[in-house]
Amino acid sequence: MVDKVQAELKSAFSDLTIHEESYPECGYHLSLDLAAGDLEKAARFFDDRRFYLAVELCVDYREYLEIVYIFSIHSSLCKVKVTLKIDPVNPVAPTLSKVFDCAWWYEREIHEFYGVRFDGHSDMTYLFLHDGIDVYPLRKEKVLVAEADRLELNSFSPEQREDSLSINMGPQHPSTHGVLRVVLRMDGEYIEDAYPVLGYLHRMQEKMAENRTYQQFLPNTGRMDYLGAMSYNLGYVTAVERLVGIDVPARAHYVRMIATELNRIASHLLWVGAYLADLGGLSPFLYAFDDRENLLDVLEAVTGSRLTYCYFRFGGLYNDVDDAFVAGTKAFVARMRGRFALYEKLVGGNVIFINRTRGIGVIERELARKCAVCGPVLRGAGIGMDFRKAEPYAAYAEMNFEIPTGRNGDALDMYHIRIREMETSLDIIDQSLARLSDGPFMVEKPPKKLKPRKGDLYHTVETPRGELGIYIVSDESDKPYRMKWRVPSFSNLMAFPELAKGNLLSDAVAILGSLDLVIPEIDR
Amino acid sequence: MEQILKILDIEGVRLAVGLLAVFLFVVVNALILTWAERKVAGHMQLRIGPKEVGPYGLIQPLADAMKLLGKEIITPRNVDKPIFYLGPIMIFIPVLVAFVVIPFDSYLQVRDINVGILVILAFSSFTVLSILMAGWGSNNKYSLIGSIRSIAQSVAYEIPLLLSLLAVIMMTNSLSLKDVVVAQKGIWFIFLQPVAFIIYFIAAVAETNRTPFDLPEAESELVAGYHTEYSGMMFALFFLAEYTNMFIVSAITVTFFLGGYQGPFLPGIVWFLLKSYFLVFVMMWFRWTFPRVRFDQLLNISWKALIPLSFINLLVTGGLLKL
Amino acid sequence: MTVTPSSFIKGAASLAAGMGVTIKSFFQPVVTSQYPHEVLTITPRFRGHVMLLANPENPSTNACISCGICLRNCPSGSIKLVEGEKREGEKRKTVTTYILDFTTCSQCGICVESCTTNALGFSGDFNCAGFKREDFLFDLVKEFEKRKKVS
Amino acid sequence: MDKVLDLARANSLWPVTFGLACCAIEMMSAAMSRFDIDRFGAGVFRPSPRQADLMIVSGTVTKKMAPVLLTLYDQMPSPKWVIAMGNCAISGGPFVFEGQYNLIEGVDKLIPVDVYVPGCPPRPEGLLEGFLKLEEKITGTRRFPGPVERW
Amino acid sequence: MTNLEEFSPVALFSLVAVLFALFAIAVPRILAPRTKGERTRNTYECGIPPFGGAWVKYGIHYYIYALIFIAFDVDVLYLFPVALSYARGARIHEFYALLSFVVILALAIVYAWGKGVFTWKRKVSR
Amino acid sequence: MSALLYQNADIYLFVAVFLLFCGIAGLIYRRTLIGMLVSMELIMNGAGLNLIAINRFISPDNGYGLAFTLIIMGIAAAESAIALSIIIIIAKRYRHIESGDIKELKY
Amino acid sequence: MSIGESIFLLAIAATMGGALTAVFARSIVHAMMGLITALFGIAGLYVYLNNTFLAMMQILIYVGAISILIAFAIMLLGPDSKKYTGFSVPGKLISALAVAAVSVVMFVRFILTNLKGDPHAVYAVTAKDLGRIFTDRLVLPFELISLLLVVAIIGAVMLSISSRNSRGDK
Ligand code: SF4
Ligand code: SF4
Ligand code: SF4
Repeated sequence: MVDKVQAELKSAFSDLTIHEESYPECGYHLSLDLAAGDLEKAARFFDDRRFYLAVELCVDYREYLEIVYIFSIHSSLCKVKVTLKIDPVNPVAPTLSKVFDCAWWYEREIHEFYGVRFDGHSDMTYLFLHDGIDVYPLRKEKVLVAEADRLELNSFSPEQREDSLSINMGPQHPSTHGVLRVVLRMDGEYIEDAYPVLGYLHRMQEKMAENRTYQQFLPNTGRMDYLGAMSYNLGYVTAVERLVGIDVPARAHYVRMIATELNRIASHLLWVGAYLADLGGLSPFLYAFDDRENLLDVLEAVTGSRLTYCYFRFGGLYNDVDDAFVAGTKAFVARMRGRFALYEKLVGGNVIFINRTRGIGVIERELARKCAVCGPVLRGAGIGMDFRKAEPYAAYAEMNFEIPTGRNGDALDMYHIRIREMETSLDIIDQSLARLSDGPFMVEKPPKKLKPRKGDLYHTVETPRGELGIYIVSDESDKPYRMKWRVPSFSNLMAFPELAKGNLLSDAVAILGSLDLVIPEIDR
Repeated sequence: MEQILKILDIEGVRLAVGLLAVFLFVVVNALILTWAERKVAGHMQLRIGPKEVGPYGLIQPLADAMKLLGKEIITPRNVDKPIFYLGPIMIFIPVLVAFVVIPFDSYLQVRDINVGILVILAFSSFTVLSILMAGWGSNNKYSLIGSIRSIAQSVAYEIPLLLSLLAVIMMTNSLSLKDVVVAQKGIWFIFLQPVAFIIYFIAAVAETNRTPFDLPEAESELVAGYHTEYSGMMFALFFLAEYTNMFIVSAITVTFFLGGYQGPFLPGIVWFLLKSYFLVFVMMWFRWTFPRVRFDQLLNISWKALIPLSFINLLVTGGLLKL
Repeated sequence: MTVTPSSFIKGAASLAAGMGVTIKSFFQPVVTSQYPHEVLTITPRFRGHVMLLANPENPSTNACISCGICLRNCPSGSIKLVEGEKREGEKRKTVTTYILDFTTCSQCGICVESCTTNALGFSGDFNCAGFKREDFLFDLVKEFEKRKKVS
Repeated sequence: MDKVLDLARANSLWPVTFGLACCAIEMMSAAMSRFDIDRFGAGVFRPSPRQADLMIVSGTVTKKMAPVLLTLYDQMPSPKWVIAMGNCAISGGPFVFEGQYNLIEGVDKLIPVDVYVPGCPPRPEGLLEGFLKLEEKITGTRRFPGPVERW
Repeated sequence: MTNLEEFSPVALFSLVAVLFALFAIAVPRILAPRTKGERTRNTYECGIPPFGGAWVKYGIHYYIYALIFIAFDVDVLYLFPVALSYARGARIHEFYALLSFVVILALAIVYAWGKGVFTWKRKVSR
Repeated sequence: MSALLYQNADIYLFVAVFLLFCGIAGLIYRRTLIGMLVSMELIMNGAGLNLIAINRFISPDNGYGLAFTLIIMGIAAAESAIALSIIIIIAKRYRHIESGDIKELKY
Repeated sequence: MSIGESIFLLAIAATMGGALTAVFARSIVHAMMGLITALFGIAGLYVYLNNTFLAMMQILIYVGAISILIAFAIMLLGPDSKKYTGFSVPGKLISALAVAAVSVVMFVRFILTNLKGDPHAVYAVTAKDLGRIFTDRLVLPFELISLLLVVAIIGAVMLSISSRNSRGDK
């Protein structure tokens, strides 16, 4: 695949140098540096070959700003990094939002954080930031927002049309799970348009990353996606280990996987409960929480916290697991396997539930690709993409598990996929437990200070919500030069307006719920 | 006993006593039901529910009521004041009036009006009205949509409700609740009219806006539905009405289908309350089991299934009676 | 939405199954742990706020030498001040004030890990609550002394 | 009269459904089977602030969120209380750093806070303890056994 | 007993209901403290300053449902007397009258059903 | 036993007439079609009240008055359903519901 | 004055006051509320006319159904579609005066001419008799009403659906 793409790229762009990169070191296979004029052509090139735009981001190298596009593909492993250098004083770049839907969002984000204007972008207002900000926060030097721009940037205020009603859902709304705000333009009970407003929980994580050492940033990862904190921890430590080149002992790998999968189950359990609560059934919520509570007991006994774990360390674990943990995990696995029947009775088989979710929020493959939808939502659309399989990290390569996929891509499928994913997680836990042998849980000399090589890395892991990409630029200091988090909820959210259009208000809740959004992850 | 009954027959006294009793009953019933709801919910969800406030948490509803009494009532700026205030006031009328005709026992009935059931049904349209007022008066989008939904819902379920009762009335030839009970001396109507019973009960659950038909106050979409803007006691009035309505529809079900106050051994009132509270429990049980149906489904269940079914039931009853 | 009799019956059965589940739980014992009356066993690894550990050799003192490594490593700057003095007859400094602002701590454990003398540990304080923000500006040395007295 | 009212208020604290970040999950946990906040009569989460007595600020308050929070607080009818749950709500928690541009460093800068529950996140017991503290504040006496004095 | 006496409790109870409600609304005015926030009396809108009034035009679907409802509610008006005088075993013509009445009415539902009033089409533009 | 206030036919008839004239005034005064419909309902109800009053006082053992009042109710319902639908059509088409402006409909 | 009479006067007051509100209220919603009050008052009068069945039906149909329909129509169209332009204050006064004057005239006329009815006659027609009337003697009107309703509803639905669809198109 990589060679084919390379060859085709060569023939399409004759005067281009394409670097072949070492995938284990950089996390991508090819990189090419484009001129602004070629960008759209390149995007169409990738679009034609069914690539999706995994992330679009910006790095401020002081002399120039670099916009980085990572293209990836569902059917195989081939990642291409495309870069575009632009002038820092008057940064303008062409937009890709016409080719890839998700670019529309990323470009807004880059715009507010770096001040890059995108030619042809339809809506250059603030997405995350609040009105009172007068600098571009992620620029290395202090760049003031021009007065004229600030007017334009001023945050969203919904227009009022005569014959339609705009309903505001959130930030304090029982069904948005946190502080998401969605403005729905209604025609009666039908949604004409949905417009998410983000940033109510923007906690400056990417800015903080540049201010803290690699170690110091570790606790923050657990707070981005508090439901899948382990996955984030794992993603971060594996990324940095890959950047620095640390080999982790086997035992640590297995424990990491057990913990991560347990956490994944906890996250899915919470989703099942919360989703049912959205649909009006409260009891499953409490049953799910009961299961989750049992699980947390196991995790807490070894990590010491219940939610925002900070358990993994570069090179291993914070502390070792004991036999009680193994026994507890085994007990939990046994219990959990017995509980699926209950959920099936109470939820999965319930006519009301089935009728509310069947055919609602159908994700089509094309939409999934254009919005770079990921995780269970993507698999619901029938694309069996899972980074634990596609690009194994930790010791997932040794594990034998299947990837559940859906057929219709509707909310009902999402439910079944998440339930079946819990079962796969249980399988993985079983296998890891079987392989768990004595040995060190930490590399011999834990690194005191990390000073990775100069360069960049794009590392992907599978969190409960999907594809988490971490893009780190290192300048050989002990602090990351730039760290960008490509978060799964954000790209899943991008599909929401499309999904909601033309549906009923009640469906909006069902759809929003089925995407399983975690807001601090989106807002970072 | 004789004496008491005799005194009770003096009109004024009977009325006054009835009023007092009903009033107390409404208040106590609502308090008990809120407590029971939380307890039932608790135990169905493997937890305890109110416990620390009074023995078994029994004082809990009282504390809630006291608190609400001492809670500020906010009148938002843009409301339509008269309508905003009338909403919660009106909702209380049908609640109290319904108790005029409900026969708790052969002698425990405030007044056996000969169009009894019609009084309840007619006055229950005030509930709809006050919801409309609440939704409209609040000048709030969630309230408005909630109230529109609520009305569409009551409207949809009123017909199967009426038609299923009609089938029973065809058999009793009387609108008086007492006559209906007496007619069930031999056999309860639930056995003669099982379809009507099911239709009625579903419709009743829907009329009282309980899960799975609690769309008007669907938290996850509309915050708190039509009473989003109401605070303190005004909100409590809606709450009170909701819980009392729960009892009322159960009581009517009991009267029409479950033989009313009739039953062996125990005094009539005990039977009546037992049966009614059992139905109330079933309604709570529904609530803590099912998710909510979607709005179009909600309307269509009524229009596509219940109404045709109740028509057929009516005709079948009519035909059988002529045999 | 087409309703056939068989699907109707199946639907009704599914509702009944759901009701079966809830009624069964209704009669099951509750799983609640009634907090102020009974307290769950908190795992020894539980991360409460940071505290000074007793010196294993000399339990009446703590092992902190007020080197300040933890202070520098803490990502949230929760450790405000570590001061020590050199006491007579001791090789290293002894800590006199150790101020932790628990309200910014993220309970990450980096300070515990980085301490070279293993002087820090997590307390099992899982139920702090207070009326003032300043309540959580702990002086760990004082706290250590107090704890010593209690035990 | 006031005494009775206060007693009633203390035992019927209805929180507004208002979750901000990670701590909101622990707030939910506190309402779930294991901890069951409903035991104290505080389990009625009201989606509309108009019907609530208590706001649990559970998580980070950003500058974009601040006006929303203020509005919600204003829209609650008196008497009303606020619990700041989690370090973020108390002081900005782990997200305070030099040059931060989007954080309110403590909700008490915006609205009066009655009880602080520190932790990141606090255990549900912590929140329960916060509730008890709040009851104590309202009625003036503590009804329940206090937390075990650890130091 | 005349109708009037029969209905006196209804009137009385309504009155008491209204009085009670008024009382319940009046008491907190005395007991409760007041909030004086500048946003206190704003319309609630998830914490956002309200935009656009609520008194705007809203969906037609419900309206059609209400229309059909009218027909069926009114028919009850006629069915009640008939049901009241419905004799057991005799007067077979009553059944035919009822039958034709109901069948004719049912046409309304059949028509509405056929016209797709009861289907809420998702407007999918994609 | 002297006739009580409510056993006096006049008073009902007066109310009926009052309703009729209110309705007429409304038809003149109201500029919106819905307002006019509301006035129509008033007139209808006046008629019903009239019928029943006459029925009760003139021929108390005859049920036809009652029957016809019921039929009036039915007709009123049907009428308002149709009328409202028409109003809605008009409103949709002309984007307003002021009666004065629908002159075009006349032709 | 007995309690019965005072309640009677209350009902009349409700009817007349409601009617006035229905006609003269500024906002159409208030007018609707006025209408409902008037209808409710009439129901009360029906009770005084010894016709409880009709009274209840009046509430059920008018308050519970027709007013709801009107309310929906109002919501569909938007309540405050433009302010009234036609009538000035004098115009209002004149129409009010006209109503008052005619009412007074009529009232006086009624008081002068005595209707020949017997005030103490017991009105004995019950709903049961009504059923007999419908099934025995007025069968045709009975069926026709059903037909009328169906036709009316079909017509109304047809109209509304066409407008719904035209809305969907745009
Ligand atoms: S606790 Fe440890 S790291 Fe911190 S000052 Fe004391 S000895 Fe140094
Ligand atoms: S636990 Fe982490 S945040 Fe807390 S004081 Fe230690 S290093 Fe700082
Ligand atoms: S205090 Fe900690 S757990 Fe709570 S919101 Fe803040 S970061 Fe999350």
